Amino acid sequence: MGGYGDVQLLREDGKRLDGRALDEMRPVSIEVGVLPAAQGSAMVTHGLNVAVAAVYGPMEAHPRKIQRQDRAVIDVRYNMAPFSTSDRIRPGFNRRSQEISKVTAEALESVVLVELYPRSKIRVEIEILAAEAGTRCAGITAATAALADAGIPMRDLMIGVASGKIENIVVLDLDKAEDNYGQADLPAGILPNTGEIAFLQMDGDLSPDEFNLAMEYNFKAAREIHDIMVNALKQKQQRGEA
Amino acid sequence: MGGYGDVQLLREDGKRLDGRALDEMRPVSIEVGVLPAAQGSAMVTHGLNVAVAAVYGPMEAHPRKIQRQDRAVIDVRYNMAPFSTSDRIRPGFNRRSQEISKVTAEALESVVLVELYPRSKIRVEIEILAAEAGTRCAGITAATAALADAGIPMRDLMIGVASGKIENIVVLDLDKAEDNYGQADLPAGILPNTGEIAFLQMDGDLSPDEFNLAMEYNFKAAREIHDIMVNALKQKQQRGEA
Amino acid sequence: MGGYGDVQLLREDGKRLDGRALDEMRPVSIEVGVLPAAQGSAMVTHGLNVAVAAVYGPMEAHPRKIQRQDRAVIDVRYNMAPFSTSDRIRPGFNRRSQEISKVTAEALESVVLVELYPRSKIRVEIEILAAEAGTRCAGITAATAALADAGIPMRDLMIGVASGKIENIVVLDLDKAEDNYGQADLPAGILPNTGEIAFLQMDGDLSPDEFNLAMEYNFKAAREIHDIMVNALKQKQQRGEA
Amino acid sequence: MVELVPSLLRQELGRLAAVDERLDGRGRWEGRGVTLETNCLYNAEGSAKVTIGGTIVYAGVKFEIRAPWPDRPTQGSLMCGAELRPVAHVKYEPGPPSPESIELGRVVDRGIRESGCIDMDDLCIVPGEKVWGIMIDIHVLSDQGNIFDACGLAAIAALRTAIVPAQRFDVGEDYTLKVNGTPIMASFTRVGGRFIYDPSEQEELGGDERIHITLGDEGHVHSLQKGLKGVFTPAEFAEIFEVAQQRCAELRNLVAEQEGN
Amino acid sequence: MVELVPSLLRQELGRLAAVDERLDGRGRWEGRGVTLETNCLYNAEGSAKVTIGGTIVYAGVKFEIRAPWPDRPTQGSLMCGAELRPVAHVKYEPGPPSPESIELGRVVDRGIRESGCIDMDDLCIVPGEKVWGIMIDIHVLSDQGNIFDACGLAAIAALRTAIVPAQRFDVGEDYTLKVNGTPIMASFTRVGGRFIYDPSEQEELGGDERIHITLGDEGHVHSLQKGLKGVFTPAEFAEIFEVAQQRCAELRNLVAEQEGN
Amino acid sequence: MVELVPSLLRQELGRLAAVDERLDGRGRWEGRGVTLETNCLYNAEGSAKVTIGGTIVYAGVKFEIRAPWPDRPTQGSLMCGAELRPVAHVKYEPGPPSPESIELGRVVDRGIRESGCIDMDDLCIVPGEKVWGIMIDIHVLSDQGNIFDACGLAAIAALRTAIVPAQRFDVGEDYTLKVNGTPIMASFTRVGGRFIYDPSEQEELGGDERIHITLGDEGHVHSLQKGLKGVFTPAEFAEIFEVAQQRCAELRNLVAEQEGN
Repeated sequence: MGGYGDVQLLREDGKRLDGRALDEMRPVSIEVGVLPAAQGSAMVTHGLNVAVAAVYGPMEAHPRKIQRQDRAVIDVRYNMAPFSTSDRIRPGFNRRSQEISKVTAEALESVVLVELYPRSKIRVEIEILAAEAGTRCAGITAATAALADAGIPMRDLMIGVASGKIENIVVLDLDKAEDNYGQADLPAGILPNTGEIAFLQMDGDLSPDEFNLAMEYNFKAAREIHDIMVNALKQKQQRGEA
Repeated sequence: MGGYGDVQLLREDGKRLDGRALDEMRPVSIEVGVLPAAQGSAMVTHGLNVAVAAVYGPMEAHPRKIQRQDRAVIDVRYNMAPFSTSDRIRPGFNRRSQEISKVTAEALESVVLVELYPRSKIRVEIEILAAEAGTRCAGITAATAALADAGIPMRDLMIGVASGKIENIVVLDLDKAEDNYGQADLPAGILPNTGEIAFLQMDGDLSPDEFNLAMEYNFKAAREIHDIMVNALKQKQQRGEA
Repeated sequence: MGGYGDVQLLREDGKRLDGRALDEMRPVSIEVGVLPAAQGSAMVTHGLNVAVAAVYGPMEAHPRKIQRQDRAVIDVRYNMAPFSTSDRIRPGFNRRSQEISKVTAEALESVVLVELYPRSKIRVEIEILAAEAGTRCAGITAATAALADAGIPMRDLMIGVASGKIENIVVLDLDKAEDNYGQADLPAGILPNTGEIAFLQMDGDLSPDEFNLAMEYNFKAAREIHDIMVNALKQKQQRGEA
Repeated sequence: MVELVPSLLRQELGRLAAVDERLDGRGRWEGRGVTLETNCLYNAEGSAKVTIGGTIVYAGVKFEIRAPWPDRPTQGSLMCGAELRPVAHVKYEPGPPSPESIELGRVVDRGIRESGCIDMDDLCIVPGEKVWGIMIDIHVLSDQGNIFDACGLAAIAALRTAIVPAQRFDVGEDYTLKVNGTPIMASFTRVGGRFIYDPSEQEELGGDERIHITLGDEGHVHSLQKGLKGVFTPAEFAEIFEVAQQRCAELRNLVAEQEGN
Repeated sequence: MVELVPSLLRQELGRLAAVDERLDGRGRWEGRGVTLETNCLYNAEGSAKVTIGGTIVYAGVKFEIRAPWPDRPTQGSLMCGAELRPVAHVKYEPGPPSPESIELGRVVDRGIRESGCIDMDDLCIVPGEKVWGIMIDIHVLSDQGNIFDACGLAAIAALRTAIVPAQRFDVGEDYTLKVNGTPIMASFTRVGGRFIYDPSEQEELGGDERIHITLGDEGHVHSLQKGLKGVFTPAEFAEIFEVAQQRCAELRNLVAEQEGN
Repeated sequence: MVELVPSLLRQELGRLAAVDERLDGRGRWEGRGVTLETNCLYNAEGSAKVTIGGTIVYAGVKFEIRAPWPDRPTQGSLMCGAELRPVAHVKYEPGPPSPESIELGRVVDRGIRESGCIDMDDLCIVPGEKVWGIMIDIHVLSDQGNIFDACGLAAIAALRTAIVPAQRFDVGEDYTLKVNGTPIMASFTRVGGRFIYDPSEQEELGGDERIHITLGDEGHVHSLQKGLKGVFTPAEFAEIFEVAQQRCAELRNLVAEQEGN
């Protein structure tokens, strides 16, 4: 978190600069089946973020040494397109992307019924086309929707959401200015139906009480996005039947 | 193509700066069997360019996934030595070399009777020792001569040649100044006996008519170099018999 | 060797700046069994140098192509920690480390009874925690001690030592100033009992006579360090029995 | 196993070619439906999304300020790169850029660069000190055949909508990048022994060599590339060269229409 | 073969968990013995060696002078990296940094950075021209479980002993780096179905997901990370969050004691 | 399979050694024919081609202008690198530099550098601002044994013919680089239990450790390197050291003759 400026992030009416309430998330839309070449795919627009995910597999896992006898492994690549940010990102190796890919894969392995596919691999490709704070969460949501679109069974639909702290107040879903000048960010991968958490990171400064409130906000938002996703999946099914 | 300067490339007598006619190529010499460690080898001097090629194989193709059940694959590495150019070239990865290697390999696969060697690999190593415009063509000629020297059957001897455009006039075989300040370059891999083209690239600006003339020049030069190559191969055979 | 300054490295009493005699080495201490996760390990302090070595194996050698039918291969990685030198070293690929790793591995293969373990691999990891001239020698000594600690049979205990030349005089065991401003450095891997040499490098300027004297010093120091190592191994054994 | 399918596919493609038909019913020189959308990427200074059948490609333009080369003190630069990431097809693997993606990027780059549509002197800010560097990044999201044409179209369409972000870099007011022309690529693949235009995924799988032709506004050729195993004759080239003239003109009209909106 | 052992191990760990026991006899929230030694690396400007059971980690601090970022002319920088080299365990392989070592370094880095214990403005030498860059390198020599906590502890302990080498860089007298606070990491792994503190090598091998919590002096959380396969509930998190408060306070005392010496 | 041949080869080499013979009929300390050609690479500022039997090596010298290191404001630099590319032998594979090629380049580099034949102060253009950097690149085209000696000879011969391209860099007139001495390398391999000079491809395949000795004009040693598996005694070393004196003197004469032409 930056947290170093004297930037004002809350208006006098108690709302945030873009007019949102403290516990209000940015608009989210989801479309599935967007990439004809993939087995499953989704595009998630979360505020100004755009994340696309493609799913391939289950397929044979190789090289052999990555195979697990009792379950599928999930191979995630989170990647930001060079034009997705204000300053161009050089293509290629990147420590941040590697870390996000790793923990996202582990979160998805916790949600997908990987035991159904021993020795196999499921490839999940997350591409960020536009980034404006919150891409790892939009990517998680897109990955879940793409897996559902591919018909891969999951114990719940994992939703990526984040809360944070600005001007010493906990708020839901930081935008870019809030992320740059805020005090904390708590991204999570939430299973709204089971009430569980499969992905968790955090940086900044939160007291135990602030942490609890931020996590409450995350669960609330996850339920909202969950409904949007279910709707998107139904719409595609209806298109298919029509 | 550069094409941005006001550099004069044609003399008042209509000849080029080095005295060549418009459809005249630089001197070319070919020697085969120059590298004792290789199965076949050749050194081509084309103007001031020096290209050396070595051939190894056919050998088992591995890793397995590069194998083709019905034919040999040809693995080409085109490489410019660090001292081959005016400014030293750093050894290692290089996008230009990778592209030339790929399309040269594909051209050679079109000419070598690869169906004779299923599942195998033929390695062709092209090393540029001196570069002065036209190295990819000199490399193709050297590769062909080295393959012939190694006794690998081909449908024809592929010759690398280029024509281009300077001062709005089509000319054969650009030298370095013409390449730097000219308007187009059309390198091709020509099969003079079958009348076919196995390698083609082009950049710059050519009208359809200019293209046709440039390609005519290329076929003409290819026939000339073809004879030089046949001669070089015969000479080695005679040395062997003597 | 630097050798370019007018730096005085010998005192008026004929001793070296740190008070050592010409044929006197820096204090050396050895402790074995220092890393619980390794099969064998050792820490060597040689002057201000600190080298730690870990041994894993013998284990199956793979990929298959590194296997030798008649013996074990020894896989050495010599690495300097980023904080081991005055100017931080960037982690990662490094030509000097690669060369030292290669010749150290070959020296160890000459000493370990590799014929006892066909098709297998022994991993030797050498980590330099503090560097002050002489790290490759301290690393060799640590590797030997770690191999002995792991119970891997050797024809002798190889000791890493170096002599050199300062102010036109041959001296034993250069320290950092002597290395920076001296005229020659002759690091060797000595087998004190068999009287053989398994590791040898040298740079600088030595006449044949100077070379002979420097090598004599190396043998003398190797015998001293050999005794220290035997003692360290005995002490651990006694701890084990106690 | 993997190679059995192409072998049957090749037979079928050969049979269809003999009666002048294609797998999806198209005519030999007929392209699939093309859509073009511009200004579709929030953080890019110019952008385009192109679909050709089930092939989907995005291109985004970014600018940077850099020092010019000493021997060309008034000239900026243009760089075009393509990434064939694993998102686009099950056949693409992670890792350093493959020869395929390097070739793709370089062929698209040459078509745009060599058309002269960007005057490098237009990119000068302070001679000898500061010039603009333009970077076009192409991102293939779904490959169902003929990504070359989709990438070429997305790149030039994105470039033609680019706004130079002078304000953000504190060197004046933003302005529209000047682009003189609309180079367009047309790609042909030998399928069942004859060349066809705009190969589908199946046609690429069971086909042979391909030829990429980039033509400028006046029908001059600016870039050529022959790829994959196979040879062709000058007569064959003459035929596809003529088809390319028509197809490129049509796509150039599509860009103009889109810009008219 | 390789996977049989973990499977038996998992059974045994489940059995023990059911009766609230652990393989090495520890209580559920009990850590192994910890030792801390500082100023133990000759060429580092600050250093620490930490052992937790058979796990051994060194951290060394180095400084460099660099130009500040244009938008933060008075701020220096802090970078923390970890190397999981093959010396530490038979399971680590040579090669470029693995995702595991990248995650390790970044989690430790965030804990220290986000605690605010280094005021980046303190690292200014000449505004807009020269600032200090601090680099903490962590070297794992022996991994017998819970390297995260060992690395976190070594990093902050090394940082707290660092001397800024101003003299060597010709910018004044050496002085002790100002460090405001002692962020401490506590790691929990699900073993046999329940979370435990300070997992041993065996518990990591037969366990599931883990959670890393970094707490500052006042018990605020500065960094969280959930790793590996598994999910947890808010109630489970609340429980380990409270344990973390105690364990971190104890280790913070250990640092203070060591500094008192 | 692959290893059967070396095993038979080793037996044969042992048998020959016992009667003081070699596979190709040479005496124990006899080298193969050596040819040296200089100024043979058009774009290099100095160049040489060396053949030793069927081994062929080129070396090319290039110059660049760079800023000197702050602590040595008047000193230029010399760098020597070797590439063992797949062109040279079926055994060499593509990829990043192998340990073999790194060792080769560094051993040749040390021999030249440590002989002091280049006075780094001679490479100063403007103290503290501009110095020459010399780069010798060695390219092995055909490896039929003893590439070390061929590379060492090509490197020093190329260096001794180098013209400093001052005019091209706009810092004065071109001039011949001053090179004080002709360091020469001699390499020995243990074959059939004894050391021999100038190993052939077969002798390297069936041999053991090797020793590389670089000697300067007065017979002082400037670089040593022992490579591969095997040990040797001081007495053995003394013997090859003496042979090296003779062989190096002969090759030094060859360089002088070539320069006389």
